[in-house]
Formats: sequence, structure tokens, C-alpha cells
Amino acid sequence: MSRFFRAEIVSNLPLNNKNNLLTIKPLEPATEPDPGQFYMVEVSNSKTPLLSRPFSFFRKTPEGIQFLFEIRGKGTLMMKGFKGGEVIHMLGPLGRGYPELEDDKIPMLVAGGIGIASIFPLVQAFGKKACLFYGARDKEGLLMLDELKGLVGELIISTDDGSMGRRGTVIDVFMDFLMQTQAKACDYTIYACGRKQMLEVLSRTALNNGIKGYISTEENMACGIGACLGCAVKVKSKELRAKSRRIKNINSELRTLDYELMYKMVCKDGPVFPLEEIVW
Amino acid sequence: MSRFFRAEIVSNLPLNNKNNLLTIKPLEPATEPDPGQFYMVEVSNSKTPLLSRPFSFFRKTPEGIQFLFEIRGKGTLMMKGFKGGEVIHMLGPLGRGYPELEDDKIPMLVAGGIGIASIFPLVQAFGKKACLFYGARDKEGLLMLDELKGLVGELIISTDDGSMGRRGTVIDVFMDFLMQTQAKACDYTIYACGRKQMLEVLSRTALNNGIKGYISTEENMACGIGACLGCAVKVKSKELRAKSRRIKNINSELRTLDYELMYKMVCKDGPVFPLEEIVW
Amino acid sequence: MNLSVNIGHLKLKNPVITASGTFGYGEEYAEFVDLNKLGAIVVKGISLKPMEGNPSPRICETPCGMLNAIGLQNVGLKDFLKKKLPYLRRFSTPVIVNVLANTIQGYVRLSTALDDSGVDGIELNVSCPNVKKGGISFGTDKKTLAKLVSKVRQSVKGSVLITKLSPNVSNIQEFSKIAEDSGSDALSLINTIPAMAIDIETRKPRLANITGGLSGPAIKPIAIRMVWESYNTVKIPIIGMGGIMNADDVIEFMLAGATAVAVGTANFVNPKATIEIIEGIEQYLRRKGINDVKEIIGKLHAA
Amino acid sequence: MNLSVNIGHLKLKNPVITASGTFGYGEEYAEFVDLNKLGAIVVKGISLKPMEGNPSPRICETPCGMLNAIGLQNVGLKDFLKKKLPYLRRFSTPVIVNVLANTIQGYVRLSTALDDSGVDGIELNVSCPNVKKGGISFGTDKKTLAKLVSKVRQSVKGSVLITKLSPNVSNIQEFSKIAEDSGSDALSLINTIPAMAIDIETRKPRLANITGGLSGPAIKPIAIRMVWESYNTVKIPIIGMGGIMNADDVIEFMLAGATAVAVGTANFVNPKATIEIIEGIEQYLRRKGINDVKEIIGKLHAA
Ligand SMILES: Cc1cc2nc3c(=O)[nH]c(=O)nc-3n(C[C@H](O)[C@H](O)[C@H](O)COP(=O)(O)OP(=O)(O)OC[C@H]3O[C@@H](n4cnc5c(N)ncnc54)[C@H](O)[C@@H]3O)c2cc1C
Ligand SMILES: Cc1cc2nc3c(=O)[nH]c(=O)nc-3n(C[C@H](O)[C@H](O)[C@H](O)COP(=O)(O)OP(=O)(O)OC[C@H]3O[C@@H](n4cnc5c(N)ncnc54)[C@H](O)[C@@H]3O)c2cc1C
Ligand SMILES: Cc1cc2nc3c(=O)[nH]c(=O)nc-3n(C[C@H](O)[C@H](O)[C@H](O)COP(=O)(O)O)c2cc1C
Ligand SMILES: Cc1cc2nc3c(=O)[nH]c(=O)nc-3n(C[C@H](O)[C@H](O)[C@H](O)COP(=O)(O)O)c2cc1C
Ligand code: FES
Ligand code: FES
Repeated sequence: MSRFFRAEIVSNLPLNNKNNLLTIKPLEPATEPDPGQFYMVEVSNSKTPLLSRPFSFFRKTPEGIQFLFEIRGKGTLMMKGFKGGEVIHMLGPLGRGYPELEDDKIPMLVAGGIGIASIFPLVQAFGKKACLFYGARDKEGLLMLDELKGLVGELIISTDDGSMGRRGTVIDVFMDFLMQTQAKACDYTIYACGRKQMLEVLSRTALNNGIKGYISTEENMACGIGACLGCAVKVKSKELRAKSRRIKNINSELRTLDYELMYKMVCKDGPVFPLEEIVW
Repeated sequence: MSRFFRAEIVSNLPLNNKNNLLTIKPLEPATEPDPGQFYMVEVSNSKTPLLSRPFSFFRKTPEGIQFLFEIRGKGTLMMKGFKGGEVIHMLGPLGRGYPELEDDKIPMLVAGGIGIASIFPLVQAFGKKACLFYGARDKEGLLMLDELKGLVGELIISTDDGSMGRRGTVIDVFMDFLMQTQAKACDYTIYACGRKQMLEVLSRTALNNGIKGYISTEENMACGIGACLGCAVKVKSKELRAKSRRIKNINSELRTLDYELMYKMVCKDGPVFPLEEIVW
Repeated sequence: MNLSVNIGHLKLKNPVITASGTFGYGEEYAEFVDLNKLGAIVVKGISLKPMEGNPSPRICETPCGMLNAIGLQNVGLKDFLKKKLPYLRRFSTPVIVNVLANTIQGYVRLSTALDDSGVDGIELNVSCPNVKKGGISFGTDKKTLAKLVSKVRQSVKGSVLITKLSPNVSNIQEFSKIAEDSGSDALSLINTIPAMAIDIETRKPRLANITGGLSGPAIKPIAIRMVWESYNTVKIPIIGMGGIMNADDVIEFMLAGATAVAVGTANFVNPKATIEIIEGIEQYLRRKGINDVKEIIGKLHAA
Repeated sequence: MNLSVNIGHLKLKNPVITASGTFGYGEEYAEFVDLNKLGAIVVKGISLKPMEGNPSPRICETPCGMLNAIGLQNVGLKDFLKKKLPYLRRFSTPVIVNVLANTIQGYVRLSTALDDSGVDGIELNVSCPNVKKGGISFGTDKKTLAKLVSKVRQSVKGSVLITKLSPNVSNIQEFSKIAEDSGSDALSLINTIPAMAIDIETRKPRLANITGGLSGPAIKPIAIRMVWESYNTVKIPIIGMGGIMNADDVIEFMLAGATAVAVGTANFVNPKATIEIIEGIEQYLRRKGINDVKEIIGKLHAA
């Protein structure tokens, strides 16, 4: 059973002109993915683009493994052209997914845009006890709403342009929620995936309010297995982590520490990290 | 009316596992091709392979312009994947085709393998008065036989492995024919297309027997319009041409001639040349 | 919107030039391109005497690129002035002549003659082998390059003098500086990179000449790096080239520091490439709300 | 069929080696590749002290290639010997350690320690900046290279000494000769080529380090040319690399003169690449009726 396997495209459904739902069937025995793990997908067997692209495990169905992808550039544009029956190579599941929820905690899921792909398995796992903040630029960017409604306890939707749900970023909405809520901050555990800026603000907010949690990060990738050292993300050493509760930006300190390995690999140590660990 | 135009793939019919019949419809007003002319075909709009590939005009039908192509490498392999409805760029018709037949002459058409693509329009033009020598490695390589039978006066088929028609190269068969024939050599005009070695032997034979004729040559191409100077073929200067009736290989002489432009471009001055002009 | 840029005292309608050897003598592309729309036309490299060129195969394809060993085939100075230049003169577009020789005197004689003939620019292809120096190229020896450029400089009055540097050096800054200090009005980079390919079935090199020059998208990242390094070293304008296929590539070169660009291999893939690229540049500037293309030259956010 | 080749006194089961920095410390690929099947394993470049590496983005894609500016992140000599080497020792495959430093003494100390530790080979990555020489790389300065290699030579007894030349030179023959004359047992070429890419939307370089090294199929024709030029100059074996994606590419390198080859970027695209390539070489030889892979080394039909 190898994590590098051939897979057949079962279907490649356009959800709108910017997002597709891809379903693939492994042609060899494959490993079961955990929520938050990802796969490297071979975009073209003509090797252009050369490198595979990373995509989060979205859902498992009787038909196969599903991915949600947004058309961003060359590679995803070619993936839009994937047709049923075609065979591609895939590598995965890769990386460390989201940790289990501690009993007495309430899961707060935060998804920005296509970040929902990575959060969705948690929605399935936590079901009604989960509260999902799901934001996007516009309503085009909000995917799988029907499925989500049925699954989560509370679904709070927002769009930057107000075209659906609350107007504003998912963070604004999240903050408002914190204001009103009765529960103590420490009762919550955040699970978040989205663009860098969103994750940064979210992490700072969480730290300031003493909320623990986990975020799924992104970097350009080549190997996906920790070999090329290409997907480095700056993390805090233990001792620094304590401080960071108070310090906004600690890059300055880091630079001065000689020969401390301050980088972890998104593909191997992540993509999911405790939100207090990341250096912004 | 531009020779660089967008064309829609009408159909791409596999004749066997090594050869396809491609039909395209220009989406813009396009120039009419002459027998022996060719087109540069964009193999992939993802620009890998980077360069377009040259293919002879095979036939015009109500559906569009047709090409016969043999799967040889990367590019033609991708062309095998062309699907109806896809749109590609094409450049053509290009180059100088086969000259008109002088009245009182008998056209002898000689096609080796996929060379039939270039010869076919002549078959249509000359019809019954034409005599076609058509050879290939094996019967897999013999294409469009039914159409050909209906058109030409005499169809003499050969395969290297004897799997169809006479055993031997198309040249062997052609020589035998010359032995038996009543007509004077000078009554014939040769029109030939095929691999280099075949064209070389044919040309020598023709020269030795005083038969005039034309051959369609091949070189790797980039621009197709005489700009890159990439598709050079060595030709004889006027004065040398006279001699060459007697001399087998005159490369030696050529090398000594300083600053004489001894190269012509297959894409612009050719692909069709008088057979006595080419230096082997 | 203003697309015009200046190369020395030469004003170009727009930054898009044709790369030497990839646009013939202009006439080959007149059917596809309104030559009046181009920033400038650089013709195939010209030598004093006509040159026969190399045997075939002269070109072959490589991953995202191509090799060529044309062998500098050209009609020679006399025929160029008599048969090719008059045609190009019919257009309002500046004509830049790429010149090559295997002695410094050769370069000087060519440049003098062309300068007298009133061509708008002379581009020195210094990647040619120097017979005096056992065939190592002028462009990879600092002293030789300095001598070559300053000698030519003395004899070139009217035409803009452009030095097309060889990319085959460890330190492009040094050579850029030498070309500038020796009197070049501008730099062109990069030329093709020496390379080679082998047919594993025949065991023969894919080029009759064995080695050839690599061009196309494959070399773009190397070219961008050299333009940027050069831009940080010299004050004279840089004509950037190497793998430009579309307007985005041009913007990339200009952000790296190119004042103008040359389109080469792309012409083979799409004979209308130059025109489509000019349109693409306008669209980019419009989208970004920029009204003068000069504003993006060297405007890389490096920090 | 005999696939074995010799690099100095080191005998490899087959010519397929892993390229430094593209195969981690071996363990990362053990899940996909039977490490015992490889010709040799070259590990990520090791320095005396651990190195943190560069900020992200460290990699980006280019036409038929990729750029990397990892910044030589590595665990350092101590941890390598303690934590990484023991694992690799469990396999029958020779281990070659790629070393980097910014002073000659640094290289010497590293090589001495590794030689004592009994690693099979030491590969000098001379493309690193030389602090003494204002950061210009050891591999582009003839005197420095000669000094570096001969100094290291004196301290390396058991391990095979391989010099990995910088491709960023005008004349690879000269540098190949210097490395040979200074006592290298073999040459590795080519390393990545300095390059750069820019995001035209953000105007930022695609790498935080601005420039990086170009690898992948894009550079193969340049690598083939350098291997061939080098093969015609030196007697010591050459390890060829640069854009090898499949067995055909390996045959091309060997025909050009490589005794062995290293597979780099291909590992990222296909973690089983090395194994599939070894099988592909066997198939080619069988198809051609050749029983010893050594027979094709340098057997280019150039005439
Ligand atoms: C662990 C992980 C999980 C991911 N999961 C998903 C998912 O489930 N659905 C989805 O649509 N996308 C996901 N992404 C992002 C996805 O990998 C990129 O959008 C994709 O690689 C872009 O490829 P491209 O060729 O279309 O774009 P390119 O042409 O390569 O680049 C277009 C833009 O995308 C950016 N980009 C390129 N590669 C990455 C990358 N690896 N991460 C982030 N940005 C990138 C480039 O910087 C550029 O701005 C994930 C990324 C990571 C690292
Ligand atoms: C004027 C002209 C007309 C042609 N007409 C036809 C035609 O009607 N039908 C047809 O099947 N083929 C035709 N060819 C040949 C055809 O162009 C090549 O077979 C094709 O370019 C190979 O592309 P590839 O990518 O599949 O092969 P590559 O991967 O490029 O190479 C595979 C093999 O094909 C050879 N090759 C590559 N390009 C050419 C070329 N331009 N000419 C000859 N050999 C080449 C290579 O040397 C190599 O041996 C013609 C060629 C020319 C010059
Ligand atoms: C077929 C061909 C012929 C060329 N001839 C010349 C030449 O005569 N003089 C010259 O300076 N450069 C010549 N070049 C180099 C180009 O001008 C240009 O510098 C190089 O191709 C890089 O640009 P590109 O990648 O856009 O093609 C030639 C390039 C090609 C592909
Ligand atoms: C991500 C990455 C890291 C590399 N690290 C090193 C290194 O540490 N030392 C070294 O000598 N070469 C290093 N290289 C260069 C490779 O060993 C190889 O020489 C080069 O990539 C060309 O081969 P390729 O095209 O097959 O990748 C690295 C290459 C890549 C892509
Ligand atoms: S992608 Fe290679 S280390 Fe993460
Ligand atoms: S293909 Fe360019 S000149 Fe013939």
C-alpha cells in the first residue's frame, strides 16, 4: 500500500466558473486520509506544469475521494480540464491533520474561501456540536452550503461584499460572536483554514483572548514529504512561545537567535499547527 | 485573409494505431492550398511541445482540410489526442508545391510510407493518367488504398516485409518497372515524397536514367516561413547541376566553393525541389 | 497611454523589439505583422561577407525551448544594404542591425559602413568566436570586450550602439559595466545559452554542429536574473530578452529593469506574437491604472 | 546485464544516484524507494553548524523547471553524524555527503570529520559564497577552486572526493581540469543555475531570497553540453545531472560522457523516479543488445 498511487478521475464537477468538485478513485490500495491532511495531485503527465499541486482532502464518498479546488493559475486551470476516465498520479495522504478535540471543548470552525475544503471533514466529525464561521469574498465563493447547513450546529456566513450572509470578513463576524457569547473563551477550540492574512488576524485575536486552536497553513510545495525543504514556515521555539502571548511580532527576536532551527515544513510538520506556534 | 488562422478540429480518425486522419475547419477565411504545400500545426496551446509541426496538405473535403499523420514522437502523440470541437492555430498553406506537369509527359508518383499524404493531391489531379508506386514497411503503413485504387491509372504497391503487394522497397519495384517499360525515360516526370534514403536512391536512379522530376523534402522546422533559417537543405548551384549528371556525390566540390549560398530553405524554397537540385 | 521608451537617443513607439535572427529581415513577417507597429526591428546578424551557414539539422526542440546552430547564415553587408535595407526603410520603425565578425577590425568596418548607411542602431553580437584568441568568444573575455566596444564606439556616430552580451559568464555585472564604460548606449541580454541534445536512438547529436544555442521559455528565469543584476549595475538602458512568449513575460522583464524587450522564439510559435504582446502590455497598464510604461521599469518590490 | 559503474575506487550497483538536496537524508524516500537498489545516495548539503535556511517562499515553478532558495538549511555536521548517518548505514548503498562552507578551512574540517566517520564519498558544493572573497562563489574563481580542492584532498583519505562544479562559468573545461589536477576523484555537474522570477501582480520576486537556483528539464540541454565538454577534457569520471526525468535522459547524459547520473527535481514529481529510471535503463540496454552499461559512456557519434 503506497501513498504514491494511480487514480482514475471519476468526475470533475464545476460548482461555478471558479471552483470545481473533483472525485478520484485510487486504482491501487490507498491509505485512509484524516481531516486536515492533503494530497499532491499530478496536474499533467506531459510534465507542464512540472510540479504536482497540493489539495486538501475534502470528503470521502462511495465514488471515491473528493477535492474542492479553486482555479487560480496554470495548474488549476489544467485541472479544470480533467475528464472522467483519465488517470493521474497522486501522492498522499500527507502531513499532520487536525488533532482530536478535547472532551469538554466546543469546536469553532473558521473557513475562509476555499479553506472550507480542509474544514469540511471536521464539520462531518463534529456535527451538531460544531459552530462554523464561513466567509468568502462574494457568494460565488461560498460552496457546499446545503450540505453544511444539514451538518453543523450553527452556520454563520459572511461575505466581504455582503452579497450573502453578514457583510465583512469572517474575522469581524467571529469577533462579534466572541463579544456576545456567554461561554468562556477557554471553552472553545478553534480550527481554521484560509488565506494567510485571515489566519494571522485570527491567531492574534485568539491569543489575545486566550483561545487555543489550530490553523492549516499554506506554502508553495514541491515534494510534499519533507525532502526538499521548500515549504518552510517560521515557528516559535518553546521558550519564545510563552512570551508571544504578549508580543505582537517577534520576528525581530527570532533573527537574533543563532543556529536555532526556526523553520518547520508545512508538508510534514503541518499543514496544521497550533495557532500560537506560527510566527507572522 | 491571413495564413495564420484558428481552426476547429472537425474529426481526428485513427486509421490504425500509428496513423490518423485529421480534419480541420478554418474559423477565418483561409487561402487555398496547392498540392505539395504544407501547414504548421500548433500541437498544444500549453506550448509543450513548444514548436508547431509541419504536415502536408492531404485533401480538401466539404468538411474541411485533411491531414494524414503518423505518430512519431511527443508532438504527434499529443495530436493523436486532438478531439472534435477543439480549436488550434495553424499556419499555411506554406512553401512551394509540385509544379504543373508538362503536356506530353507521364506522371510517375512515388510515395514512401506517410509520404502518400503529400502525393495524394497529385493522384487527384492526374487521375487515370498517373502511375503510383506506393511502398511502406508493412501493410499497416499503407493508407487510403481504396480511395487510391479508384483514382490512379496504375497502382503498384510494395512492402519491405512483403505483407502486402510486392516484397521490397518502392525503389526496387520502380527500377523493375523502368526495365520493362516501353516508353522512353524522358517521357516520364517523377513526383516523389518519402524518407530521405528513399529520395536519395530515387534521385540517383532518375539522374542516371535521365528522368526529370520533383521530390518533397523534410527538415526540422521552427518558423515555416523562411525566417529562422532552420530548415536548410543543401542544393547545387546552376553550374554544378550540369556536372552532377555524371558525379555521384558532389559534397566535396561544394565545400570548396567560398561564400556561395549553397543552402535553400525547405519551408520557403521547397518543400518540393527538382530532384537534380538536391545535394545528398 | 504612453508606451514609448528611449534607447539612447532613439525613441521607440513601444518597448517591443524583434530579436535578431528570429524575424528574418522583417519582410518575412510583413504578412502577419504591421511593421509600423513595432518598437524596433532587429535583423538577422550581418557579416562583411555572405555566410553559408551550417548543415542540417540546424534546430531541434528541447523542454520549453529550442536549440539552434544556424551558423550565422546571412546575405552579407553588401546585399543587406542593397536588397534588404531599402525594404525596411519603407516603414517608420527604427532598424537595428545585429553585426558579427571574428576580428575587431571586422566589427569596426561593419559598424562604420552601417553607421554611414544611416541605420538607427547597431547591435554588437559579441558571442562570436574570436579567431585571434583561438575562437573563445569576444563576450567572455573582459579585455577583448572592452577593446572591441571602444574601438567600434569611435567609428559609430549616428546610430545607437548596443552591446549584446554573452550570458555565458560568471558575473554579468562586470561585463555590463565594461560595455557601459567602453561607450555602449545600451545593452541587450541575453543571447542564447550554449547547449546540446542527443538522439539516443541514433546516438547522434540532434544538431549537425553538435552544440547550439538554447532559447525559449526555458531560459527566461536566467535572463530575468541577468537583467536584474545588470540593471543594478549600469545606468544605460537594457533590452531584455529570453523566453518572452506573452505580455506578462514583458512586464516581468521590465520590472526586473529592462527598458525595452526583444521577442525571439515566440515569433516562430505565433507570427503575430509581437503585436499581441503590445496589446497585452496596454491591457496590463490599463488594468493597473498606469499611463506610462516607463513607470514600471525596474520597479521590482525587493525588500 | 551489468549496470555497475565505478566512481574512483567506489563501485556503484548502477549509475543512478540521488542529487543532493532533492532526496532529503534518504529516510524521507524509504517509503517509496528500496534504498538498497540505488547506485548511491547523496544527502542534502551539510555544514559545520546547523543552518536555519531562508524565509518562504523558497521555491517556485518556472517553464519546465523550478527555482529554489532553500538557503542551505541543514541539521549540521554533529546531528548528521548522530541522527542521520546511522540510518543510512543500514543499507548496502554507498553514502555520499554533499558539503558546504564559506571558508576553505570550513570545507577541510567538514571533509576531515566525514572522512573519519567513514562515509563513502564527499561531494564539495563549491557554488557557495566565499566570505573571504566578498561572497563570490568558490566555484567561479580558478585560483580559489584549485586551493580549495587541493587542501581538502590532503585531508581526505578513505572517501571518494567529488567536486561539484558551478555551471555559472564561461568555460567548464578549465574548471574541470583544475578540479582534476587538484586531486578530485570525480566531477559532479551541473548544479542549479542562478535565476529569478517575478510575480507581476504583486511586483515581488517569487522567492523571498529574490534569486534562486534553476533546476529541472529546462536546464538539461545546458547540462548535457557541459558534461560533453568536460568529458572531452578530463579523465576522471563525471556524475551528470540536470533535468533528468526518465531513463532516456540518463542515456543522453551517459552518451555525452557521464559515468553516473544524479536524479534531482524528478524525485519531487515522482518519488519512485529513481527506481523507474533504473528499470528503464535496463530496458534500453536490452532493446539495444548491450550487456554492460559502461559501453555507452561517451559513445556519442559526433562526426
Ligand atoms: C496543504 C495545502 C492544501 C491546499 N488545499 C487546497 C484545496 O483544497 N483547494 C484549493 O483550491 N487549493 C488548495 N491549496 C492551494 C493550491 O495548492 C494552489 O491554489 C495551487 O497550487 C495553485 O496552483 P496553480 O498552478 O493554479 O497556480 P500557480 O500558477 O502555481 O500560481 C497561482 C497562484 O497560486 C499561488 N500558489 C501556487 N502554489 C500554491 C500553494 N501550494 N499554496 C498556496 N498558493 C499557491 C501562487 O503563488 C500564485 O499566486 C492548498 C495548498 C496547500 C499548501
Ligand atoms: C514539409 C513537411 C511535411 C510533412 N508532412 C507530414 C505529413 O503529412 N504527415 C506526417 O505524418 N508527417 C509529416 N511530416 C513529418 C512531421 O512533421 C514529423 O513527423 C513531426 O514533426 C514529428 O513530430 P513529433 O513531435 O511527433 O516528433 P519529435 O518528438 O519532434 O521527433 C520524433 C522524430 O521525428 C523527427 N522529426 C521531428 N520533426 C521533424 C520534421 N519536421 N520532419 C521530419 N522529421 C521530423 C525527429 O527527428 C525524431 O526522429 C512533414 C514534415 C515536413 C518538413
Ligand atoms: C534561430 C535563431 C537565430 C538567432 N540568430 C541570432 C543572431 O544572428 N544574432 C544574435 O545576436 N542573436 C541571435 N539569436 C538569439 C536571439 O536574438 C535571442 O537573443 C535569443 O533567442 C533569446 O530570446 P528568445 O528566447 O525570445 O528566442 C538567434 C536565436 C534563434 C532562436
Ligand atoms: C530543492 C533543491 C535543493 C538542492 N540542494 C542542494 C545542495 O544542498 N547542495 C548541492 O550541491 N546541490 C543542491 N541542489 C542541486 C541538485 O543537487 C542538482 O544539482 C540540480 O537540482 C540539477 O538537477 P535536477 O535538474 O535533476 O534537479 C538542490 C536542488 C534543489 C532543486
Ligand atoms: S514540499 Fe518539500 S519539504 Fe515540504
Ligand atoms: S522553418 Fe524557419 S526557415 Fe524554414
